[in-house]
Amino acid sequence: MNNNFVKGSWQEILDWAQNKSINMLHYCTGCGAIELPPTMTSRYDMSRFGIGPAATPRQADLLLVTGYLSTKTLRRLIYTYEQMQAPKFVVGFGSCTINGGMYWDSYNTIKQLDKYLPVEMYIAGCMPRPEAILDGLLKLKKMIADGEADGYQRYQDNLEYYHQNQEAVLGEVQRTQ
Amino acid sequence: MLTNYIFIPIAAAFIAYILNKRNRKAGAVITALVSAYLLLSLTALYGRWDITQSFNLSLMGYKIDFLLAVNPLSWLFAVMTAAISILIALFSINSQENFKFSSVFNLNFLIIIGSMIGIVFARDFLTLFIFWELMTWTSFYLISAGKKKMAGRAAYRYIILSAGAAYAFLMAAIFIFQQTGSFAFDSAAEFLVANSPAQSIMLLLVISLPFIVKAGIFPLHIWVKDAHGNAPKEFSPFLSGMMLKIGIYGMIVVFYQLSFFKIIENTIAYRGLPLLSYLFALLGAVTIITGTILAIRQEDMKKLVAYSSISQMGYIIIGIAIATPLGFSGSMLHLMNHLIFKSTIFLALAAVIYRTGTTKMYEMGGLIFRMPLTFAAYLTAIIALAGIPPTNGFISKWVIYQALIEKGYLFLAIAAFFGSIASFMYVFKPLSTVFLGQLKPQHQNIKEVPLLMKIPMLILILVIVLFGVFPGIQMNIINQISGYLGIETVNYTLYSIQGANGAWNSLLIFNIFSAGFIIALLLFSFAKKSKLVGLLDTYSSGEYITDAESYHYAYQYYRPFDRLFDNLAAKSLTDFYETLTKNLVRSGEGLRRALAAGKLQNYALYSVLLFVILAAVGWII
Amino acid sequence: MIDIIYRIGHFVLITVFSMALGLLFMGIARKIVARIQKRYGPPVYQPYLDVLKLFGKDAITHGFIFDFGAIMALGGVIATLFFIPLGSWQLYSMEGTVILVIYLLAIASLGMAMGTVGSGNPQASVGISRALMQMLGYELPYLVILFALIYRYQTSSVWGLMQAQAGSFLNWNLFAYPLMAAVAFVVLIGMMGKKPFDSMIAPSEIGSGPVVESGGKYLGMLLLQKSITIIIELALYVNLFLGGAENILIFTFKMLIVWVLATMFGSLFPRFRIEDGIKFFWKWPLGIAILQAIYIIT
Amino acid sequence: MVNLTLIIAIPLLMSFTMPIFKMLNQKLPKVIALLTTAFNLLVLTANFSQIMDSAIIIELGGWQAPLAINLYVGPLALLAAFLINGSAFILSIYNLTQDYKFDDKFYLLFLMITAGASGMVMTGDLFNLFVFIEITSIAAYSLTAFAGRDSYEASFKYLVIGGIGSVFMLLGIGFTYSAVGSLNLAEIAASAGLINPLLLQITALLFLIGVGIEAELFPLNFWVPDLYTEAPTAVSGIMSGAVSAAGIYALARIFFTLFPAQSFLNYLLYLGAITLILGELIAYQQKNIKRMLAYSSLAQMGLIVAVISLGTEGAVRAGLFQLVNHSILKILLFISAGVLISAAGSKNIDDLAGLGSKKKTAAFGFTIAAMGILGVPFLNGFISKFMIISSSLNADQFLLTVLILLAAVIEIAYYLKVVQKLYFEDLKIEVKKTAVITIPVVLLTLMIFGLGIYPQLIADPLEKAAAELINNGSYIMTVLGGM
Repeated sequence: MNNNFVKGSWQEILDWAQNKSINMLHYCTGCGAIELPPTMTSRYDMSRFGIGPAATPRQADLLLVTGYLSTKTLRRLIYTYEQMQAPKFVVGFGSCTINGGMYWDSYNTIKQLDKYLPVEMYIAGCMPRPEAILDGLLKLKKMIADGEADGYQRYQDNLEYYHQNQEAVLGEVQRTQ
Repeated sequence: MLTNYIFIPIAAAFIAYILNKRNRKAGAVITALVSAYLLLSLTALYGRWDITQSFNLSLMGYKIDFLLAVNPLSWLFAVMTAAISILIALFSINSQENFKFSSVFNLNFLIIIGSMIGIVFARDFLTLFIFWELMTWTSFYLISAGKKKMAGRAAYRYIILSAGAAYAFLMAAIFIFQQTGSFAFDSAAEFLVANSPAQSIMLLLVISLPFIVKAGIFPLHIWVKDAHGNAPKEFSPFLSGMMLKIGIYGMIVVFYQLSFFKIIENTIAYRGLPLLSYLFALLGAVTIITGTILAIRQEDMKKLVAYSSISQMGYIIIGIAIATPLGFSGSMLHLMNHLIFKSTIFLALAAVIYRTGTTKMYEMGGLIFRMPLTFAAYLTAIIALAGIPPTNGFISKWVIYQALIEKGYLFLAIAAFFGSIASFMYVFKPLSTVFLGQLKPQHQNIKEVPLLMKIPMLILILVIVLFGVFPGIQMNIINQISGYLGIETVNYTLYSIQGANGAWNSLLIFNIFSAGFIIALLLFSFAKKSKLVGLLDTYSSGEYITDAESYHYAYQYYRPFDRLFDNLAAKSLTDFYETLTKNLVRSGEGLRRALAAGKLQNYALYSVLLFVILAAVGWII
Repeated sequence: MIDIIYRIGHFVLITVFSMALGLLFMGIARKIVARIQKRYGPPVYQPYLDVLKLFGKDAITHGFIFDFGAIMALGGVIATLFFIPLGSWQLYSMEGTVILVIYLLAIASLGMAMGTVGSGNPQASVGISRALMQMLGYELPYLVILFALIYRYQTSSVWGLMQAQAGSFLNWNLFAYPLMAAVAFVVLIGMMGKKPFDSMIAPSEIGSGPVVESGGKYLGMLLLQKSITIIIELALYVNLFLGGAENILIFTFKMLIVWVLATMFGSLFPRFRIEDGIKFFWKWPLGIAILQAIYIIT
Repeated sequence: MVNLTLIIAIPLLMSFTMPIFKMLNQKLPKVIALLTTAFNLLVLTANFSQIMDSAIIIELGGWQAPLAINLYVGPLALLAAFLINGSAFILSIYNLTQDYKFDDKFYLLFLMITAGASGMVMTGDLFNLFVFIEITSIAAYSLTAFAGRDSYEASFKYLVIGGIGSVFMLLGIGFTYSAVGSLNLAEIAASAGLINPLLLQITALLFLIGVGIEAELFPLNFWVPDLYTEAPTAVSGIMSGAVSAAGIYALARIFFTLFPAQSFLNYLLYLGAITLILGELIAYQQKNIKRMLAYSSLAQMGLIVAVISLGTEGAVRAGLFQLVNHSILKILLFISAGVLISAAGSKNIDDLAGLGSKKKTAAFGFTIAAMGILGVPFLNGFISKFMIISSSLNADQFLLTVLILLAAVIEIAYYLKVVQKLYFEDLKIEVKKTAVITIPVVLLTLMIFGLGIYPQLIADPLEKAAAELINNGSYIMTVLGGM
């Protein structure tokens, strides 16, 4: 039902509400996780933009992939992504999620995150500092407000493509309905 | 005319025994028919409080007369027995398919019904004692027909306790018989009032002993857990629904008809209440607290519900013991409500045991998906037990609270509050471990219970909600009882009861609650339709779980809370009685080894020794 | 007929008003906590946005009981709302009694408990068992206080208890029985599950406890339920100890003061372990409450 | 009006001609035993109404009262004789299904015991009482030895203690004869005032010990557990049912006629109470079912003696009714226990588990008898327990009542352990074939329910027997008056 998106005014209100209050699930895959506490606490305080941490994927809208991704964590990441609900966005930190970064030739890391999960935005920096993260997230909020952040839609449309890539790396992946 | 209410069930019992030998279901059908007949004829009896029946017998030189009479109190108990026995009989028609002792069950069950109606109509000590013994014996056989090893021990402990108490009762009754020349209650009451207070209080306490045992009040409640926990699954509802109440009936008889309150009027009083009845109330309070704490710890659901019966009986005892009109009607209300919702819980659990075969909570889970009706019955019953407003449980507890607050008994109130709040805990535990949570693989293909077992549960749900919204129905019989026992009545309308400092209007609350529910429903359906997801697809920090077993939180559900009471529960009362019997055995063994060691020469010596001793004794005197 | 429409309109108005007020209070709380932690914190109207966003999102359900639980929770709480006088709107508070309000709150918590445990997630069951244990902890002193108040003013209806404190602010219960007011304040924090007593929704330990599986509209409904519960408990406290109020504005103001104090008080303390929480409630609050009750009775 | 002496004469005649019957046909001794006991019952019923009005006195050997041996058959004696011959009759029905090694000698002794016991009960002469006690004991010594190796030890024990008892009794008779000059009970009772109190005291004690052994009182009854356990079931049945009843009758007859003073009766009271409590306590932890039954019957005997020695008319009536009930119940218990033991092959209670489903009649019999003893309403035990408690409360013996009730609770404890094992536990051993005992079980159960529901049947003879025992003045008058 929710894939034939009607660009009605109601949807705009929802996008506006979505960008004003984002629940962020930071999946600490790599070294970027350490950057998030400072962004949340007093000095940089990301909560003033309405972005707060969420305990479970059910309540989360935003999935932060902070750093390099080993194949083992990819499987968990995929389960978490699928447990999140429709207007959901993925943000990759650092170059490791773009092209493998300094682990470009290691046998057990994922070189390109975009092949497995629809990524909205990458934040550059071999682990971006809090200011960079905030700037990125503000950019994301603007994209959501304009309705451009439709990563979950892309995932839905070419599900086959994503599933093949995932199974190519992980072999068999548990699918929920 | 009254005797046919007693002897028809007993006669039918033998027929049921024989027929059941051939066809498994016959016994339960006969029980259902007999209790249906009883219920109809008893309800027809309503209002005619003047029927009495007596026949006397000069037995071995003693002129004894057996009196039977109807009064509102006994009518209520008789109707309750008949009602609950129909439901249980209907339930057990096909829940006893693979039950080895089903013919023994029906035989004893019918005799118990007959003897209970006999107890309730009895107006003198001897009839009461005869039917009491009959009930105790048949329930002994019934309990020991339960779970293999433990049921035997439980029944054994039960029979010794109640037999000891019954013999004490007999002694006191005969003592009164010698003083007054007859066993009747009224002549005994006159004698007791005229008699010296100390002796008559002693007599009345001894007479109330079997009732204290049967009502499972604090010091003598040790048999209740094992008996209810291990009795056959169809008998536990009757055991905890009705059998505990007969103890209460006895207490009411002792308190009011044998004028226990009149006698202790002038003894020292605490806040306007004679100390002795305050002591009874305190016993009730202690029963609530111990029952609740031990209920929370149990892993076996039937034992948990058994302990909850003990603690709920504590409320009734408090209500009666504080001897105020509100208190009395509150406890009578709670008595009826407890019977209704406790038997619903036990029937629901019996349905679960019928399907899964185990009573351990952590071996089950997620049964709501397979047995929705049983879940609905259990849910309504625990809402009533926890005393949540739209159901009848709240009303009786609220009236008891009104009674306590009106007279300002702080410690009793604290025990009552503790009992009812903690009841949320032990009531929710079976709900979440048995019905909610993960559905175990071995229970995948469980079906709902057959129709005949559904009907009693459905009827009981309707009764809970009906009495929840219209308590007036119960109140008019309770007021007749208070009138009969000489207590002022509480004014009430069909759907509201006037408490000491605040009225209660159940219809209004029901309307508002449903209004609130509708608003929430509208809000819920307004939002997007949600997608159904399987039970195994839950957040487990990324890991995908495959076996339900490791993902069901059920074992030691309230471990932090139990940790606070570990030492209290450890030294439970049962060890006290165990050591008592152990010394008894050791003393017997010691005597045997000392005297009857089998050496012949000692025996010969004893006879000469006896002669010498007695001669010396004779010579001195 | 008109009376019914008026009554329904009144009904809906009160619900919407208290939901809005509750969410506002939650926003204010987040603002205060942020300020204490020397950061700006989200705007005060953030909770409205959260609720709106949540009702816009998709959601998953685990079957009938999961939905029924959420609906019963919100429904129960809305029903409880009408037995407490909000300033001049005395609604049905003449009818119901204080004890009834406590038990009606229990419907809501039982509904939420049933729904969330129905999700099959062990973290939800652990959260609920903690919540029930803690409820036993704080309910006991609260009921003893109610016992003492009802016995003192010989009326158990909330409206009656409020009227008993009319007249100058000197005979508010806060000043008549300061100890009891303090105990009630601590119990209030426990009831609302604020900071020191929030081990039942501990995000780090058990993935935000019972609501672990509720996303989208379920989380939204539970947020609304939380907001109304806050209003109910604050209103109860204000009525019992601060003498209620003539009109709704003063009443809201009093509630705000209590709410701010509670948030400040809460944000200073780390989280209690569950049995220490119960022990704490049964040691000091219960002790003082019993002493106060004995003082009142004799 | 058939001459009552036949009750003693016919069984003795039949017993001594038993070897001849054995030669004629293998089965004959059993049948003869059954017929003689049936005959005895007939004679007793014939004289029933006549005795009810006034006691019959029969002089043997033609001499007058002081010299001749006379039989005094009052209502009390009639009741006891009925009890003895009744239990012998039922046990001989039971014996039809049993076969013993030397069965002709078994039935010889069996008839001798019934004759001796009936004689004990009907005699009015002290020395004659001693003779009949000796006949019964000798028959009992040899009967116990019929059950193989360790029953010899039991019968030897009973032989030694019985011997000591008879020595004491003989001394007592010697003293009384030297003091009073006659052996007739009424004669001695009439001139009791002349004997100096110290001598009276000593003779009372001598008789207490002499007959006390038969009546199973405390220090003297240690032969009972071994005898009842080792002897064959029929023998323990007849011993517990009939012979101990005769022993208690003799003790009561001697004490109420010769030493009616309450101080002597108090000895009996204390001894009886001690026997009661001791018996129950030891019975509580017995592992062997027959030994348990032995201690329980020992305790019941103590209870009966204690109640009778209270001295009031109500108490004696209660004691006698308990005696009758106890005999019926004990015989049923022993018969069913016998069958259960032969079915399980061992006397240990644990091995009897689960026999309820296999051996239906025996288990049913055991349960009904156990419930009877424990005083379940609508069974005979209930009425006698009721009468015992009310009579002991009447004599305001408060402590004794508490003791009786405590004993009753302990009784429930150990009887129910066995009943539970029978019905509600799984079968451990394979069941052997055993004798069919439906007839005796049905007969006894009818009697239990009969007496339980309608005790008026036995109320009238009980009343007369109690009255006769209490006022020995009328006893003396009838015996001496008739002279």
